[in-house]
Amino acid sequence: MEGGTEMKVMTIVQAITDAIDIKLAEDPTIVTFGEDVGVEGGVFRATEGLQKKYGEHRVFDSPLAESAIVGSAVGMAMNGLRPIVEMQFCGFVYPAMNQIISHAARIHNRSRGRYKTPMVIRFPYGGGINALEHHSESMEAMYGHIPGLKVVIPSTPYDAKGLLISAIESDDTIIFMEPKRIYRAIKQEVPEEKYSIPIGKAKILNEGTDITVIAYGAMIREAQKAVAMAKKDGISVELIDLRTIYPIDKQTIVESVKKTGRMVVVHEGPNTFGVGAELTAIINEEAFLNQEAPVVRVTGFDTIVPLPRGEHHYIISPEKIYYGIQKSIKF
Amino acid sequence: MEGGTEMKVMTIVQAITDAIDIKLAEDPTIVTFGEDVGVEGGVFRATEGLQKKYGEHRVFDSPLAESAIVGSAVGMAMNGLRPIVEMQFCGFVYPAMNQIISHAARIHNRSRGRYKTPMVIRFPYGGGINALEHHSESMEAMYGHIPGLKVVIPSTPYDAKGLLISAIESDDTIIFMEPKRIYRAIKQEVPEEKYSIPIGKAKILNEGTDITVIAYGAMIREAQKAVAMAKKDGISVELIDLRTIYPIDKQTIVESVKKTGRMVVVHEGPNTFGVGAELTAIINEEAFLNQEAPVVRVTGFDTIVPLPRGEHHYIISPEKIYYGIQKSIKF
Amino acid sequence: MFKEYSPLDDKLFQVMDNDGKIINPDWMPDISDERLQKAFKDMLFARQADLMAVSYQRQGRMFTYPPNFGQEAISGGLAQVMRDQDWLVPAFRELGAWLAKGATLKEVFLYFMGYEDGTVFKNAKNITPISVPIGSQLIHAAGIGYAVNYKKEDSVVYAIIGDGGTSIGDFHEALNFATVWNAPVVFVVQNNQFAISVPFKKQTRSINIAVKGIAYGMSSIKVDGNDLFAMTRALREAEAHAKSGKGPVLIEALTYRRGAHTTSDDPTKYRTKEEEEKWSITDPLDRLRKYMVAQKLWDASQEENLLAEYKKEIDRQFEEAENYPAYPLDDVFRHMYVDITDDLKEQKVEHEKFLKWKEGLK
Amino acid sequence: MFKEYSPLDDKLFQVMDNDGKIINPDWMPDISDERLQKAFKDMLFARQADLMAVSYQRQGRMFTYPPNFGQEAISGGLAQVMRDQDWLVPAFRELGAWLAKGATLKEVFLYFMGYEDGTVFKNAKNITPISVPIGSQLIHAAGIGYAVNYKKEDSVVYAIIGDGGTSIGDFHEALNFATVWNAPVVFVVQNNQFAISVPFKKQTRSINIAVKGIAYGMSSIKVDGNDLFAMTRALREAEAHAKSGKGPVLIEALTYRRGAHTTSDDPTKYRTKEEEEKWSITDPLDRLRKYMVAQKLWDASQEENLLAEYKKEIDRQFEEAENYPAYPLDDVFRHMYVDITDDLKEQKVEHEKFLKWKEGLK
Ligand SMILES: Cc1ncc(C[n+]2csc(CCOP(=O)(O)OP(=O)(O)O)c2C)c(N)n1
Ligand SMILES: Cc1ncc(C[n+]2csc(CCOP(=O)(O)OP(=O)(O)O)c2C)c(N)n1
Ligand SMILES: [Mg+2]
Ligand SMILES: [Mg+2]
Repeated sequence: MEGGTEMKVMTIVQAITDAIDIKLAEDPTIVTFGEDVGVEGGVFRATEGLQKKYGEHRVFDSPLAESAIVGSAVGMAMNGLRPIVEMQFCGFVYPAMNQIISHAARIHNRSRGRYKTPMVIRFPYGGGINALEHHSESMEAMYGHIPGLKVVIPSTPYDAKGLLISAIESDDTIIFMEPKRIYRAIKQEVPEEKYSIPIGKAKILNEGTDITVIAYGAMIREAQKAVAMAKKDGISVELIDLRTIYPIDKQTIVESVKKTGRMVVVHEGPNTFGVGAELTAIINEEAFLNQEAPVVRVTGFDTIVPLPRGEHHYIISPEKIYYGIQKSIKF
Repeated sequence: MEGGTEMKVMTIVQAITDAIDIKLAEDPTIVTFGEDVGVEGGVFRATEGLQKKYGEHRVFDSPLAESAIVGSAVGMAMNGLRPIVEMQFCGFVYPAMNQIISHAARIHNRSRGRYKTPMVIRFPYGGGINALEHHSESMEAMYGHIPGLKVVIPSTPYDAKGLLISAIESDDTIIFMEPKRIYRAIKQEVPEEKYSIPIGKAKILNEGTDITVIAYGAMIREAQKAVAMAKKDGISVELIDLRTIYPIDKQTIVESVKKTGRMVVVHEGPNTFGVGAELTAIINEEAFLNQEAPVVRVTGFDTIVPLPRGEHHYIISPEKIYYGIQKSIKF
Repeated sequence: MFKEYSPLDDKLFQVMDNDGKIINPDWMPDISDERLQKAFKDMLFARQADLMAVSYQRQGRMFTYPPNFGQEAISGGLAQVMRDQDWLVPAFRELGAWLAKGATLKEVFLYFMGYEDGTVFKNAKNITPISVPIGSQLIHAAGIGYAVNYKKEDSVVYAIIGDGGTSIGDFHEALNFATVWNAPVVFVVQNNQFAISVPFKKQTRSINIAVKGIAYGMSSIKVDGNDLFAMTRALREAEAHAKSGKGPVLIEALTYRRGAHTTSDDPTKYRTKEEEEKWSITDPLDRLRKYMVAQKLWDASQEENLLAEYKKEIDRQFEEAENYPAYPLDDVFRHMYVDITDDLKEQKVEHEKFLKWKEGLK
Repeated sequence: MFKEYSPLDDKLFQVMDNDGKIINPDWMPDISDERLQKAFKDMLFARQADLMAVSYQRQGRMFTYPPNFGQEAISGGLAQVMRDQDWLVPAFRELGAWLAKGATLKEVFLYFMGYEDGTVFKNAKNITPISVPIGSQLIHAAGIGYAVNYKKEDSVVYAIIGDGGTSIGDFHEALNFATVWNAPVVFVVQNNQFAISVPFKKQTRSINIAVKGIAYGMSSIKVDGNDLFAMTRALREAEAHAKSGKGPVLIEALTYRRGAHTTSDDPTKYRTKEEEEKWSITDPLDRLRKYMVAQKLWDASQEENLLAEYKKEIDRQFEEAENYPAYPLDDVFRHMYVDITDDLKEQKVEHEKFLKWKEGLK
């Protein structure tokens, strides 16, 4: 950002509130709703204070019905609004799948561009918060596989604000997945004013020469620890925050792997048919001759995320990422 | 099959009816239902004649509600039945996603094995029949990514019968996807008696030495044409029918690619996060040093399947598969 | 009216009987003679187009088509109330309503010939595309209605669904959201007694569909959907209700799908000729014709000439549709996003490379 | 009873008033003194366990817990009707019902401490695991009920849901399937007036929840859910109805969630102390105690001793749960399938390799 901009220390969840706040103030066609979004300000407080500020017509509670929340947003969008809807958890989006796949992702194509669906479907995802069943899922690959959607995941307060503003301003349907494990764990100076970060662009967090590590969301923090471990052992890691799951920023990734020759992908969701598979395919297609080792996937198991007492088995530790790095280096 | 077995010429859809018929006759805990499944015998006639034979309690129409069809099957399974449910098209499964992901795939794990869900969710998938929107989808990768499901796709009448019998006899929840484009296009001699084909095993349809082509469902027929084209040009293709999308038969695939050094994956569904990506990742992990060229993905676009007049752009021709083979060979 | 015809009593709101006699003059809607003549002609045209669509399909000139035969008075009623600023949120069996809203027959043909272009309805204001996933469009109607209130527009949203569609969760959620939001939506259930092969009595044990409104505190009524006057009057009352801020209305329009579900369906598998004949007596066009002839508003002897004219026009539009330009490759990609992705651009380029290569093969 | 208390009149079925006086003796259920004493004790125990669960959680000894405080008479009523062969299909706020069905408190604690083992309820017959996705379990109940009919079993299925849950599509589909199938299911809606922070009046415009049964032709009734006698009687009538092949029943049990939604919720954000106090007068245990003391069936002075005993027992079970063995890695994998996949076996082996390597790091 330019010098002179006022900065404020924010958590990810505050950055999200701030992005929605700025856009609500600026654009009267924006509304936001979902279960507990109004009076309560969301179960994670992502819309805290917004109903008071903008009124019940713009920030409101809906009945408990995910299909109707997404589907009515589609209708609102067709009639000129720009809705932001909250699903309470990644594991509770499924009742809305038909509206997401069959309509939110398709109305623009079906109507050959006559109708747009400028809407954001945002929800917390991922494990590590000692939650009940269905509260720890990471289904980004599923959304990435659905034609017509774009899927965004921030990993810092700065990115959360900039990416969410882009998502809200996008005329496409955006799935915006928020790493709830680090909703409040990271604090960062974030510009108070409006700014945006382009959707579809990854970010190199750490330049390196020996190996590329790709992660996103809550896994960035774990990957950074692994990078530090590797550094101690003299391994120079290029760490990339994917930021957008679809469309994937192939260029940044491929260039990096062309340089390093090695890649580790880290994600919380299930391994098979996961994001790691697609990234491997991209590297295989675009940087095959540069690959010095197979891509290593450090991912969730093909299992349900266990309840809290078993979750440590599932969750990805910095050590496990470093193990993946070693595996690649030693190949 | 052993000699002496009575054989009958069947289409895929007849083989499916036959499998259900045999199991209904044999096991009184089996029921089958869904929209138009009873009197009508299904819109594709997969349950034709079965209501007359087994009565309305075992073969019946349900109200129009996919979530309830799948969810009530989960309940029936918990109370000792073995339901087979039909979803009318792959594009109409979405209202049932929550019941599939949150329950059918999970009850066994959630109850630590106390309850099983021995049920089959079967539906036609794929394009090429000049259908309306939502009638041409291929979402196998999405189901494969969901922990707790197994996903099976037959490509011939023989396999359809043997795999469906295995699916019905399995104590797990099976997603059984039927290539409707070739429901009636292929006729084959099929044993009249009961037999089963193991879930999770791919089949080598054609041995070859230069390149491995992996396909399934309706794409097998197209791939076979491509294999013939390649043969003319002196390329020896090993053609593998994947048969099961999850769990993937890694062994057969990896062994083949270790031999041929090259792989082309063919599927109708969207490319990104599709089955091709996972197969590439497997090869990259398990046969990296044998890979002589990047894996080539010959797949659907990341688009909605166009309406009939545009579908020829989308659909995969033998030529396109052969183009993929060439691309790999010439790498 | 919603009090007089409480769905709890399972009374059917009718104005005209099967012989075209006005049996309920108190509720006769006010329609001018010209308007009525136009309504009849439009229904006649829609029926003719529908019959011809089925025969085009039989000739292999169209892929699949869902007949409207016997259900024309529902669309006919909608035509009486829909204004430009009102929304029509259809399913897929609303030929007359599409045309009334400004869609062209050519577009409808294009759609069922396999072009997305056919569901853009580009000259029709405020109409959503044909919606195939059963029930899902009703929720859009609730959202559109929310936006109507939000923007303080003077619009009513007409959302259409079939009897089978009342079983799916989205029906419930849509009606609930619409009432909670006081959205100006008129839900019209075309109860044509079948969901493909499944008869209405297998869908639900409720005494009728209109009573389902009670679950949402919604005003609702069961109407003879083959009676243009009853449909018109009920829709007008519903319109007034919705516009006055009293919230949505549910109209069950009782009718009968005289044709097949679609051209790929064979109803003889699941219903009897007797049943079909029984219902043919209630045919909406026949009834209206009887009324109009009796009122000297219609001269049945002219009908043949008119039909000949219609046939020509329908053929003309069909042929125009048949001569529609080929579906360009670009159309597969370009509408997927407002802001198209590099991924899609690459996939298109790669496909074009293949096409070039394929050319070389020959 | 379903006629006398038609939900259309929005009459609340009560037997006992807030002072423990029987105001509706005609409908007083037949319960022996011993049974009643046991019922009261069980409710007392459940409440004590519930309060202690909240405090264990505050001490950081449990992850999250959904309080039942104020809703005990609903589970108490279920305890009067559920037999071994009957099914209980719960959501997640049915402590008393779980215990009545044969679950142990230790198991419940285990679940909310983060062990799937806690929802196996291995000594409870015919109980489904705790179900978190709102509304989805009701459909299982319909399916279980279908199987009951199919196998000609003598079982009733009791399915539980909250007021918020009545908004989701699965509620609608479940009630519809159950009636169409004539399944012996008793649906009990715990209308505790809140779905987390959202008050019931924002969920729907229907006059009450019980009327929603009309949409399915289902017998239904609105019951004072804080009145053990009313709940018991309504459940018995529903049981008889379901068993006699007349199909399912919908019971709206009006109550109030006196505690927080879960231990991570703060109700002061969205409701007033006054409202809470108003509802405290209807507390199900207080009312029952008053009745029993008046009938000389209960000596309130003993209660303290009893509670002390209960506290010990609850602590004991909690400590047992706290000493539960560690969650083995194998448990993450082994229940995923009956027939486990090679893929999962490999993932486990690979993870074990990593663990060994990690050991070596230190
Ligand atoms: C969610 C969903 N499930 C299944 C289908 C397949 N299908 C198309 S039309 C139809 C029956 C619809 O019946 P009804 O709602 O009565 O409308 P009608 O066809 O009679 O106009 C079905 C099951 C679908 N389109 N969408
Ligand atoms: C499908 C779904 N959406 C959202 C949630 C998150 N959630 C958990 S409890 C709850 C409120 C439930 O309210 P109600 O049905 O009244 O039951 P109560 O908690 O009052 O017992 C919500 C929204 C969920 N579990 N499932
Ligand atoms: Mg119908
Ligand atoms: Mg509640």
